[in-house]
Amino acid sequence: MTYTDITKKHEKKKRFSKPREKVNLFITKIRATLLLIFWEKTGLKKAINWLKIWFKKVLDKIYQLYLYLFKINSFVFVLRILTVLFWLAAVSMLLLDTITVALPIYTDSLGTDEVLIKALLWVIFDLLAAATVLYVIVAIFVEEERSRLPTIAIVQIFLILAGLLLGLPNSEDSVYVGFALLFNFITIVFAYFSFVALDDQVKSLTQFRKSSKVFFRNRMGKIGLVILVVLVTLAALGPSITRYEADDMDLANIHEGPSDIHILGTDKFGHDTWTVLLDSLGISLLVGVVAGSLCVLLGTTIGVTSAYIGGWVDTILMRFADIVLVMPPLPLMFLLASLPFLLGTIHWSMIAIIYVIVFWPVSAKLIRGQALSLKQRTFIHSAKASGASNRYVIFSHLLPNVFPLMLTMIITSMRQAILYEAFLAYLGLGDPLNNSLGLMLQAAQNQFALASGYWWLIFPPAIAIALTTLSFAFIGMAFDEIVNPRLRKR
Amino acid sequence: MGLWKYILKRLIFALVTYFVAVTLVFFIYHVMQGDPTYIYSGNVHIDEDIPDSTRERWGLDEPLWKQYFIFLRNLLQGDLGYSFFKGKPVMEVIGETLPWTLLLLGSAFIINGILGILLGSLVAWRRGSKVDATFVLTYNVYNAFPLFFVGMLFIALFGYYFYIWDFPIYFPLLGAQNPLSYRFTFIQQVGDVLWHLAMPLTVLVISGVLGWSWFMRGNLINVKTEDYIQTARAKGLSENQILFKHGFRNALLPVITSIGMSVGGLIGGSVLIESVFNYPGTGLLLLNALLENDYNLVQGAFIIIAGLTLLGLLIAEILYGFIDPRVRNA
Amino acid sequence: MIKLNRKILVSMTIVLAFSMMVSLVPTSIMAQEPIYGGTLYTPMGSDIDTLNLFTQGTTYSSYILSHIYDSLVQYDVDNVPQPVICSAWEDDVTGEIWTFTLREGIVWHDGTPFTADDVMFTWNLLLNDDTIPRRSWIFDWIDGFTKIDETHVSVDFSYAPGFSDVMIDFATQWIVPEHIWDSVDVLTFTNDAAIGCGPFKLAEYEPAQFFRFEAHTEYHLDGPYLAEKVVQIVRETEAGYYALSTGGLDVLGGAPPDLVDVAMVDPAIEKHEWLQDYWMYLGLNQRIYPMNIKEFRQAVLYGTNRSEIVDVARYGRGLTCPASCSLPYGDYYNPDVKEYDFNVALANSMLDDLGFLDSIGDDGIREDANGTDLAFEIMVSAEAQESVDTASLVQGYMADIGIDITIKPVLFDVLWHEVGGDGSQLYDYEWCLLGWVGFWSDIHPNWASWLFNANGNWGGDGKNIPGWSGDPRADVTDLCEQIFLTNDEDEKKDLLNQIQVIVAEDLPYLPLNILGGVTLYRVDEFDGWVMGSTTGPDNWESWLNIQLLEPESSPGFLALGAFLTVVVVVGLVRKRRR
Amino acid sequence: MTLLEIKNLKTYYDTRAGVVKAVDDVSIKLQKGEVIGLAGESGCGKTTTNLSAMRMIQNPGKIVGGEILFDATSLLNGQEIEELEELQLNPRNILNLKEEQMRRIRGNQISMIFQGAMNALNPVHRVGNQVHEVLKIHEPDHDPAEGWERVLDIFETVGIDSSRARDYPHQLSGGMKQRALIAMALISHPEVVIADEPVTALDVIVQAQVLKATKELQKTFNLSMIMITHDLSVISEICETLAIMYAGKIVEYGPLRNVFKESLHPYTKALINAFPSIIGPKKELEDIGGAPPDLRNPPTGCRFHPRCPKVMPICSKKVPINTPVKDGYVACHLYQEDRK
Repeated sequence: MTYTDITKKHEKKKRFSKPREKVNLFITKIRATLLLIFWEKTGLKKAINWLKIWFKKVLDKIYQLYLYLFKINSFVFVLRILTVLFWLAAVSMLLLDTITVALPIYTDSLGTDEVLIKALLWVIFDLLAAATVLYVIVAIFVEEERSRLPTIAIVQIFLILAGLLLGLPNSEDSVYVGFALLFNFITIVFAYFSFVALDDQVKSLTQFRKSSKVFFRNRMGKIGLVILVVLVTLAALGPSITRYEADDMDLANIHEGPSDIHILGTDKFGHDTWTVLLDSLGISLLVGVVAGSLCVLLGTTIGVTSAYIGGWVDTILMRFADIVLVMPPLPLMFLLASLPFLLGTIHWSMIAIIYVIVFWPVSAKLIRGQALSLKQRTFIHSAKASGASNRYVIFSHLLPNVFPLMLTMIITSMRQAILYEAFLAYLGLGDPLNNSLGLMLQAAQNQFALASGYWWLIFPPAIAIALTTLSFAFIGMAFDEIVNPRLRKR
Repeated sequence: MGLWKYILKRLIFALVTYFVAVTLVFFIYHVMQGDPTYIYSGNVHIDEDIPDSTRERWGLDEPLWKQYFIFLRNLLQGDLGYSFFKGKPVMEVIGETLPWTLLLLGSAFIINGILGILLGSLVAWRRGSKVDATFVLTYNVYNAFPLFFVGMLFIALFGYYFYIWDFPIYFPLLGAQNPLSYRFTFIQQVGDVLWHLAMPLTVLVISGVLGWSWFMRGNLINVKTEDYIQTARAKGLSENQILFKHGFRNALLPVITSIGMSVGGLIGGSVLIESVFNYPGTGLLLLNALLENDYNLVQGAFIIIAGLTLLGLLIAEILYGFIDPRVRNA
Repeated sequence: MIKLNRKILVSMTIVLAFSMMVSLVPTSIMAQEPIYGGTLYTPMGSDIDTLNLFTQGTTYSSYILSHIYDSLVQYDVDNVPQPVICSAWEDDVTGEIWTFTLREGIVWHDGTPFTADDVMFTWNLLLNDDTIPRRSWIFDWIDGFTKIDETHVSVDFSYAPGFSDVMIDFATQWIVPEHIWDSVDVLTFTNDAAIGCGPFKLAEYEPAQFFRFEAHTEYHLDGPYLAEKVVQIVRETEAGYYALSTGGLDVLGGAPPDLVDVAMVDPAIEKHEWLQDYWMYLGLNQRIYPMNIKEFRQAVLYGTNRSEIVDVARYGRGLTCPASCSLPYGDYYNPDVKEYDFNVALANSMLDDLGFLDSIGDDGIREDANGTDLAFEIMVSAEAQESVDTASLVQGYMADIGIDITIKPVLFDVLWHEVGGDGSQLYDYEWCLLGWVGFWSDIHPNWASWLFNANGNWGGDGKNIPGWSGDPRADVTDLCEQIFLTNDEDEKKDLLNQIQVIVAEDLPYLPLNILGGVTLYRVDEFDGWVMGSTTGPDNWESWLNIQLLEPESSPGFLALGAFLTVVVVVGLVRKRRR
Repeated sequence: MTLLEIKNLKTYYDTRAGVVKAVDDVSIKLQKGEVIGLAGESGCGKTTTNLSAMRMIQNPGKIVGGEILFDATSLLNGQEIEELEELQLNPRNILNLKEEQMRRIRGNQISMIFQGAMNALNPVHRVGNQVHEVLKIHEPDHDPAEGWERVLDIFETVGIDSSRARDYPHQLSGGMKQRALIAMALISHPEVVIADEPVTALDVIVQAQVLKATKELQKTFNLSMIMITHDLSVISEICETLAIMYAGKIVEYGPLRNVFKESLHPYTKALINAFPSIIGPKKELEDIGGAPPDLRNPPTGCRFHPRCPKVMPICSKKVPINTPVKDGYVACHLYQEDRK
């Protein structure tokens, strides 16, 4: 803006007011000069303008949000609220982890440099992950960022997993990060629809209606989601809604049936089954979520790389996948689980890692197939033709399109991981320190629950496993219908 | 001939895969800190020098690559090494258990295949009906429970409580044979083996049949929307003719590819089932060998099991070549 | 479908009624004459490794082989040696030459008569081939054997061994037939068709399923009265329990108390409780400060509620183990050693006295003289749930006396390697939870030597898991050597008493509990079970003694079935004719 | 002679989101030897009309009204006709036939050439066998060897080398597959052939070849055809009569030349303007603007009125009736008023 512009502006104003005298004009000119000096040159105006624009934008967003929340049906409303709530929960878990666990380890660290560095990395990863989660919450309201959700979500999961794996030496503490991961995952499912929904504000509602209705019209998908949310909430609230700690022993009441004191009875240590169940549920869900998402993430990375690069890289990767694929999974898993160098200590995360080693080829092959067919599509060609870099094509075109399939696979994978954890625990290769549903079943078996009639030891964990896997299966089926329209009932 | 070339290609690929898998297993087992002679060291009354002499005797002092070539040479001669724990060649130990596993797996495999495909076609063709809804629910609920838990329930219910409740029929609890079956006639012996097979097989087969039909159902639903089904309808074919002449074979193609994979899963299931039902198969042997640190036996059992899986895969691929003309020229 | 002829119906009813009457009449009231016949079903937890008695290494194999093979002498349920193949033994004045008189009329399972040459063959084999894993240490101290005549053999020791040494380590060696073993490579022979002279012949072996034995009808002692014995391999005790209640097994061990209570409702099932020569200990690595302080170890033991460990982690089976690491019964037990009754106050004050106070921070964890927290990692075998349970109980007790414990469950292999049990000399652990099995502290005076002697194998510096050192250890080693040199039982006892006092005071191991067992057995079919304080009903003596309560009848239902078939066939034929 | 007459056909899809009126009150008359072109944007109900004519509408679609008259009585035996007459149903209305009776007509008297030759052939059967299958169904008693000869014949006729009959679909080129489909439709000498965008997926050269072949065949066999396409150039090549559909209704119907040269309905004009003409004078291409309506709640009155350049107040209120013009009709208020 120049001097003349300002004066002109004032002159324009004049036209609408009474005619002014020359003095006034002079004063105006002086004011304009001053303004130019103090207002424009100092950048104050720029700042205020910027603030103004932002304020306007925020108002606009709030208005849009309002429109959006109340115009779209109530179900989406609940969905949005849940998304934000879960993400906030995830962020607070991460921050909690940083503040109460990772930071103290770093600051109090009397140990080796290794521990120090690990703790520091842990803090960094936690904070980074928290930052991305916050970023996503902001991104919900910022239009340009929406299309990047898949990328952001993947980065997020990677960061949280990194934090989790680094936190392993202090396994009990890093449960926070695990829960953050769990919440995060659920919210991605929610957000997948929410984002489409937000886009619909701009376009028509068709796309959103399509996916979300396909999902929610499916009664099973709805039931699955409800069960899962209930289970996760129970697991997360675990210790605070029970009267006992998981390792509390009520030695006066051993092998008692359900009663007022112990609503699901006790085992041979007087552990309260209900408490142990909630505790186990958490670990089992964590194994499922960590193993499932890690497995599919690895599979996606390899699959997309393989499909995108092609040539001998593709051949080698896929031949290797084939080799892993022909090994029978369960025997291979306990082969790996029994390798002492890998498992000085058996920890549930190790089981997750073994699961990933054994099952990545499944997702890699599927994702590769999808990516290959996408690669042939015109929009990839046109993006390339218009000079997009490989990175851009992969992150902006390939990944978002692979994303729904990925989600389906993650869900299937999680379901399978929970079952495999139970298998390994049953065969005596589980994590003996952390309660898991599989371990509970194995312990029940050790206490001859079926023969002695201690049904409360064996049925709750079995039903819990069933409910968990069932909910994953239902959600997976609903997602399947989105990915594969031919499965839909018309 | 495209077909023969295809089969040859598959065969070579299977062999290469097997070779790599075997090599992997060998090295996994030889870089770990385990030493086969450990199995003697838990014993108070054994002389100190024994592990050394054993080590010498079985060439465990040789460098790893040399051991590897010895291993390969022996493998080509069908020799999987020597089980230190059992004091017998690994081949012989596995040979004792393999028939039972083959019996369990083989019958499960055949029943799964036939029943699964039929049931899958039925429910897919009656999509949306009550049969279909029941099927979807049954599939999901049954497979939501861990297999071993179902096995435990079966044992408790059909083996024990049925007896307690004075039911006319209850199933045997242990092993694959009655210890006194030597007194029986041949027919009775066969009956005895089948009677012992019934419960483990049922648990395995229910899950297998449901899984296969689930897969078949999905494929058939996909195929049903293909254009050539429409074409067939326009030709005037009846729904049943369409199903069997056009839908079935196309839906079967992916199912056949998954046969190989399903063998792997089946073996995993059979390990659990063998363990729950005390069934004397190779899976149980592998598990016990792992717990007893009988490394050569573990290696051998795994090589055999992986071989079975690969064989299943190979058969599936060859079958695929026969059914789908497209792969022959691809 | 089939109309039964009235005549047939009537005759059938008569036959049925008659057969029922017959079956109701008790055939005999426990006659003097033993009743022969019957099949005994016993369980076994896992398959055996091999039937080669010289290379086998598991208790399962020993159990199976003990059906087939006999030794000169067998320890009975009261741990008294009883003659089996031999009828008598005697030593000369020097105590170096022992002569055994063999029974006559012993026959191998394949019909070949048993001779003194078989005994000589077995002994010489063990004497000359020192690569045999199952070779007893005592063969290193033997000069030679002499066959005096067909019924007398003697052995010439290079020193005068104690009675228990000869009996346990020498005379209980199984004797193998020369005509089978002289032509085979002892180390690789699989011995699939094992021929022995024991009470049972191996009739059938189905791997991972069962063993079937037939009675050795020409057995040289009384019995066995059984016709057959089946050893069923039962991996899951739960399945075993089902089998026991449905009559598929006659004996079952390893059931927890509640299941025992459930089972005892059945009048056909009885229980027997016994103890094992197997004790668990807390190994504190004494190579590391502060575990090398005696008072610290004592405080830890005082602070551990060992009876609760027995009650909770071990289902109330077994006993707390004396601090002297010996079984609290038998000839060599010294009851007058220091006892460590659970006493948190004492443990706390002992730690206070040591100067281990919670001075830094108020976290409830004591610090040692260097200001380091008393925080230790306890390594435990992940495979054994009871061990993990025990460790978590210990964790709780230690928290009460200001010691922070983390549990590190690892595979047994790794554990054994890390603590140096396999001779790795790593000793890379702080605390560990392990057990010792089979030192025979109730019957063998050398038990202490095996366990504590610094020059020996298990107590020696090659393994020495807890890293025990110092004067007490030297003293104990001296005492052990003395036991070895003396032949006077009283003196041995006295020396062992001294050792136990020292051990209980210095605590190389912190013994927790002795394992025990409960065995359920059926009493509706067999009678004459023999069992003792350390054995359940499924033992060698029982096998020879038990007999059927009433004679076996040919299965009536078969006859009935045949009869019915005839009726049906006749009926059908007649119908067709009409 | 009228071979096939579709009268006031109504086919609705009953979806959860509402009833989709895919075909609403459509009438077509097909004479012997006539080729009718059916044109319109995608999703306007062309395919549904023809699937209805073959009674191949899948769930949740349903023919809710109208008649489809086709003389199939030669395929019915006397008893069946009597049964229909007893029920006072017109045996010529194929909507009254049972499914089993209908199957005798499909592929035999009315056959269909599908779009997307890529997928319309079953990949696991030989092409010849798939063609032969039609004969096997409709002439169960025929001699297989003779039938196979006929298959080879028809292959030669449609322009495929008869040696390719033993090939699998993936071994044929796109054009050949389309020809094979045509062969499949023609082998039983049907009276009516419905071609559903037969050349859409092919490249221009092959398109021309296939069209030429189709035209020749039509001439040789004196076929009556209904040709569905959204490509007007295809229609101009082969058809004599043209029907323009919009949103489930026929908006203009008449001889090809009339509709092309003197199109009356604004939609037809727009549609023709949206097509470039290679031979004709260069002209500005016009975009119709807007999108086809949602058929669950179509616009009131004339369904084209929201996009119509010549919209009048009445258009949104009253459904235009078919106004007869030269040899055809048009459904537009513009011309109704003129007549008044």
